[in-house]
Amino acid sequence: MTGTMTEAAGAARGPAAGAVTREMSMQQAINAALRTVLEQDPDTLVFGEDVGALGGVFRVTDGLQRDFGAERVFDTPLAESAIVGMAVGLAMNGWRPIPELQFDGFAYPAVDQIVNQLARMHYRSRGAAPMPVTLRLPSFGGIQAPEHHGESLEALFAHVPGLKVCAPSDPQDAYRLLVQSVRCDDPVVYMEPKARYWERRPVDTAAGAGDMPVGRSRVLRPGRHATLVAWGAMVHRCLQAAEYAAEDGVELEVVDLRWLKPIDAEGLAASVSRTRRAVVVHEAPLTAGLGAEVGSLVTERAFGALAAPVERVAGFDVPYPAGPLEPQYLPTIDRILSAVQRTLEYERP
Amino acid sequence: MTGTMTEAAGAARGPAAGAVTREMSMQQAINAALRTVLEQDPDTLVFGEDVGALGGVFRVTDGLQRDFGAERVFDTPLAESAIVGMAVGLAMNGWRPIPELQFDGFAYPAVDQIVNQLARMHYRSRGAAPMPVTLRLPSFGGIQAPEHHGESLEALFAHVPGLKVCAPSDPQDAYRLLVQSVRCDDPVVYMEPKARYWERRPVDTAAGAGDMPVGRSRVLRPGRHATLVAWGAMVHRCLQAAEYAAEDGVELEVVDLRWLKPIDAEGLAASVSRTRRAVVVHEAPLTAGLGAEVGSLVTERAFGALAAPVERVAGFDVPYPAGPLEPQYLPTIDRILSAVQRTLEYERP
Amino acid sequence: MTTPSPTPAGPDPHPGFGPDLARRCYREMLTARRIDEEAIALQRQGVFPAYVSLRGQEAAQVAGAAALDAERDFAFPTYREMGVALALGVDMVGYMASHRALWHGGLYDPMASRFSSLNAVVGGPVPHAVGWAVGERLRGGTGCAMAYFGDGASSEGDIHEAMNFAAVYRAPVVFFCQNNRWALSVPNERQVAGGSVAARAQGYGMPGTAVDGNDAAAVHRATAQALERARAGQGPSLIEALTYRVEPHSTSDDTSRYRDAEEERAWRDRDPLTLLRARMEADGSGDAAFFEQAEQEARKRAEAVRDGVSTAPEPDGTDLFAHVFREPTEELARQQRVWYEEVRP
Amino acid sequence: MTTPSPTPAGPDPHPGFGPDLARRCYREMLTARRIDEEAIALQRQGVFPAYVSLRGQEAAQVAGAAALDAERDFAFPTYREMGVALALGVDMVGYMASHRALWHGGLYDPMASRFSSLNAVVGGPVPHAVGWAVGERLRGGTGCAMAYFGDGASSEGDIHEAMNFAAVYRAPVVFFCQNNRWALSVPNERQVAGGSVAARAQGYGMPGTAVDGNDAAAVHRATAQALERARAGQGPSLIEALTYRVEPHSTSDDTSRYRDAEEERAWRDRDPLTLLRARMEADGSGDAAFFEQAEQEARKRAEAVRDGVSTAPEPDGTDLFAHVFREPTEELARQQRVWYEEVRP
Ligand SMILES: Cc1ncc(C[n+]2csc(CCOP(=O)(O)OP(=O)(O)O)c2C)c(N)n1
Ligand SMILES: Cc1ncc(C[n+]2csc(CCOP(=O)(O)OP(=O)(O)O)c2C)c(N)n1
Ligand SMILES: [Mg+2]
Ligand SMILES: [Mg+2]
Repeated sequence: MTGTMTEAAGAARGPAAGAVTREMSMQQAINAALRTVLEQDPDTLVFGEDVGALGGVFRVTDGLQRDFGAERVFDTPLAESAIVGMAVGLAMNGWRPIPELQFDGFAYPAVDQIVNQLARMHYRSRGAAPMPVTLRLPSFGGIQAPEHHGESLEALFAHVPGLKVCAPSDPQDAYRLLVQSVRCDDPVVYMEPKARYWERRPVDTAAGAGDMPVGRSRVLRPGRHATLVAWGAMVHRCLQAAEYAAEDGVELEVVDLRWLKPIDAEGLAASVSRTRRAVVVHEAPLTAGLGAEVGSLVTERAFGALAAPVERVAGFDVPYPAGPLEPQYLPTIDRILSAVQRTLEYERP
Repeated sequence: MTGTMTEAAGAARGPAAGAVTREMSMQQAINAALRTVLEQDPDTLVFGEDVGALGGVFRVTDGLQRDFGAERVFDTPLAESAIVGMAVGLAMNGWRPIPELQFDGFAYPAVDQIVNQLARMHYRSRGAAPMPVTLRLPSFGGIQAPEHHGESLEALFAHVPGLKVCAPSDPQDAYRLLVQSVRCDDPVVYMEPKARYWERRPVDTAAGAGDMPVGRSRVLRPGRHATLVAWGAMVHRCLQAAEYAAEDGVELEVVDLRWLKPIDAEGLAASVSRTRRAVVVHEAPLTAGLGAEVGSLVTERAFGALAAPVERVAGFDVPYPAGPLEPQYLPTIDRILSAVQRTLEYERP
Repeated sequence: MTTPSPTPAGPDPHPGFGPDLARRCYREMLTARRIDEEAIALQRQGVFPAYVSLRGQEAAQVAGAAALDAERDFAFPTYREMGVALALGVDMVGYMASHRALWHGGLYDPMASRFSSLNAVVGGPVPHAVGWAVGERLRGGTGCAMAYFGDGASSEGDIHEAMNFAAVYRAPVVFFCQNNRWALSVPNERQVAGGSVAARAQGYGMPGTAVDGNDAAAVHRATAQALERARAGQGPSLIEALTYRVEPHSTSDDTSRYRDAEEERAWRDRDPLTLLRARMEADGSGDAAFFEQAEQEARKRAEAVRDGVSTAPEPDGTDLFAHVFREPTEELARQQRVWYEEVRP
Repeated sequence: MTTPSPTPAGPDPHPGFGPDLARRCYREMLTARRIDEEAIALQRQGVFPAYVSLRGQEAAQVAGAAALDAERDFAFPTYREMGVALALGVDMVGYMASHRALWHGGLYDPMASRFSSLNAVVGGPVPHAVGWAVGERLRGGTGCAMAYFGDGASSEGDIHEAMNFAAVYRAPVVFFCQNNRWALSVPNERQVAGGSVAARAQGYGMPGTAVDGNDAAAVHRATAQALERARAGQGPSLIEALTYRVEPHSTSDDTSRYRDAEEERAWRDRDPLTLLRARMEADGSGDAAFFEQAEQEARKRAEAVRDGVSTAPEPDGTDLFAHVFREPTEELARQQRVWYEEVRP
């Protein structure tokens, strides 16, 4: 297999045969993906807090109960552990559950069921009990929300054997990754960047999930001076940073990681082997964040090529703050550019 | 401040003035430390499942209820979330709680109270509500126990802002770190390496907690060819590996990290600046494990000195297995030595 | 759809709720109402990013909390207990600061106020109340903990664990459920199996009472009894105050998607302030002058809170780092330097 | 200390428990007893690292599970339901393999056996039963889920959440609590507030029954009724089988630290096998020849299980990697290569 990335910026490709391209927000794209799988696979079920009549607090499940019935799309009582536990039992009875936990910070009460049960039932049963569960989790910050509504749990999930984890950064990929996650026979945590729910982009709903295998990253912008690696909402910020850098003649390659487990180590190494420098950017606190894993993978595979240590630009090691401090907590374009500068100026002591 | 480590192997130091040195197992040393804090601080409380009359499943709390009364040392019903939640409330009423969760894998049901409450209450209250809670967690594997009794949650905890995390590797340090954790005004997760509970070593119970600040690592064996970094039970395994390597003339430095948050980045960098090579060893699964953080810290601070990428030897990305497979899952001496060899033979491509 | 039950008639069933208490409750309920209205306005003006209204729950909150002893008791709120905060004398600008998103937990001092920081994890603070109460008994104190939660929260595992712990330890806790019939878009019928939160109490061997949560006197009496019991060492109890969330869940919510406007109207007609005022007019504990004065005071206070919270300074970026630990770490100091050099506005 | 209540006298209160069923239950209870004894012996010999005995709970397990329909129902066990496994026809060597630590979940096929993999998280599998049951109703099936848990587990939040979900959805689940009076070292008095797990059911609007868990007929009847109800679409119910853990929690436990030997002896005298045998001798459903034959069969079966599990091959290291994912990843394949090159024995 080759670890190189197969897709340049999605927008740059022409529409595929049979393409149905519409302009939509990520929240609509996720809704469309749920419609696709509810239509195509009678075993799929959508449930969670307020996903029914309300259509979810972000309207991601808008109209699904109306269109697919209250048996396929239903509200649960307010208890996250039971939501995931129920998904495990449903999977054992042949269903393909797509539970939602309302917000990142409310996944914590479900961690036992996620780690000790969902992620392990297939292993524990020696393959007898598949767990094709897609756990949707509105994630990350940037919307000035109350406490527990702006957190990034990817490092926790990526560390759990038996889980797969992904996070889209734009509507097209949100559609594709969700269809792919639901079709995957393993449990997938699908992390939705809330801050990107609303921006509209063209989405080809005929785009197959199969054209990019699980675990593949994307180069959204090619460049030769350094590689920026990000996922979720930070991808957009990295693209902005790359714009600024370009004004100064610095060509940054931007990699959208997409799959946070498995991570596209070969793809990252290939990019960094060309650019010789890398900056990984995430919202979660720095220490023991997924940036450490990305940095380690890159360093292990491209040490000889690296001209400087991989830089990490991350949230600070503080609880996710309220409104006015949020922009000072999240990685800023300035911080990204400072890191780029440090890596460009690095001289081996 | 200097980041250098202040202590060579504890056993090599002479007894301090007023020393009360006895041979004891780590489980006895922890019991002794609990006695010390129960005696010296009337606000301390010890509670958890079966810690009272039974004295804990590992007898770590043996005799404490008898000697300090059922008000200071008491059993709880079987509910981990409430155990931690109760600790938060007790701290808000001026107590210094020392709850135990019976096993690593049963910390998951308490993760919400640990992350969303215990770790944040001080922050949320802008410092009004201190959380001097020491959460004791029998941890790590190596004892051929049932499922959920052999896991390593340090990466999860180290990622949580507001928590401190430590893990001793021998009886003396178990005593010292526990007294230090209890006296710390911040919440500390104290991870006990079950596999090391029984080996007896001399312990000086007059050793102050103050002689090594929170966050300091220890060089247990000096060496010049490469640095091995580990914590908990893997420290012992690294010391064994270093013995073998020494037979081949390879001098490995062994660093016991001790504090998993904050991590002694300066201390690590100082060691690696001398040895130019590092291997980090842990039991937890590789991906997004704390080894990634250790590797990143070392690489960021000592990139110029590094002759090879930091090697990681970790558990595989699989659920912690049952008995006969446990020795094949945990990092073996062979794997550690292979990694050492790789780092010694590394040539920049 | 649920409709309110009729106001009880006949002789006054709440003899303990005297004129002074009625007046105090009315004043504070009205103040809570006016602050609530100001808050909704502030959200519309963009000063608050969002707001959760307590409208309709003023009796459940104020009259219940009026039974607390602010010297020795301690309340553990969710995100909707503004009326409790008011009754306990919490600095209301500091409280409202949370809704302006100045600081998640609010800017008041929870320890001095004996009112824990606002808590957004549904069910999360309830075990804290139990721990606090266990600690209170251990030190021989006579305080009680009051644990607030909603009908939706009653589904969370933490509520069960906390009630079981409290009853096992006979801890002085009052579990105070405001059943406002809705948990965001989910009604009691699909949330609370069996239909009654109060009925859960029996399973733990503790008393459980459902009261008309819009009847200030009934709420006060039930709470006072539960506190008395707890203080006497007889252990915890559970009160279910039956009320209604007449506003949307929060200012971001749209109730037309899931509930009947008729139901809302019916409950608006059972406004706890109207009910209390009618009662006070009937028994003479409030005359026109009192109500007029209460209105003026409430408005004045609400405007002061509005002005205070609107003009409160934004927290400084150093606050990001200041409260993480009591014993700071070098790594956090290093990160603060990064913030200072690369982020500070 | 708790003492057993006396055996009920008077006319047979369980007419549905006929001779065939009694004989089947007796045979399986005895077989479970003999396998249990072999297992304790295997632990003493060092073949099992540890073992959790079901001794004293054979009636609760076998007679309850005998009411299940192995074609359409599904059981969700903890780590102590060996008698249930036996009654459902699970491959007992595969079951016991878990105690030899060959594979945590056992080596039997949980889907084919309709008996989920052994689960060591107290309370953890109970929500699975609810999900399974909700799924069964959604597809129009008539199967029921049986959720096993202990008195200690009743304190966990998951139990509450699961019961509430089941009752809200009217899911066909039977919550089957074996209250063996002890959760490791903690007795009911300090575990189950209110003293009755069955009493919790009412709070969810579902039936809750406490039965003498050492009386096979009583257990069977209660379970059959609950299943009938669930199958008829009337929703979940809760059974509390009052029994006793006569052995230590596990072979690593030491009961002398926390309970009275007298209590253990009293309960040993209420042995469910002795009780059932007496009943069968009285009503003529078992004669000396039957009991003799049952004993021989049980021994033979137990020895076969013992031999099978003792000689079962250890799992291969490749099993470490084989079952993590259905759709394997390159990274795991890479790690397997590391294992192959550096670890493989
Ligand atoms: C653990 C958790 N899960 C989900 C949420 C999201 N959420 C916030 S309020 C709410 C409904 C709460 O209903 P209820 O307990 O009845 O309180 P009310 O809002 O009616 O006062 C939900 C689902 C949350 N805050 N915490
Ligand atoms: C979530 C969780 N916490 C703690 C434990 C450790 N533990 C194993 S069994 C047990 C006691 C269980 O008691 P009970 O539910 O009454 O079942 P029994 O052992 O009596 O059958 C404990 C505390 C566990 N397995 N799971
Ligand atoms: Mg509500
Ligand atoms: Mg028990």
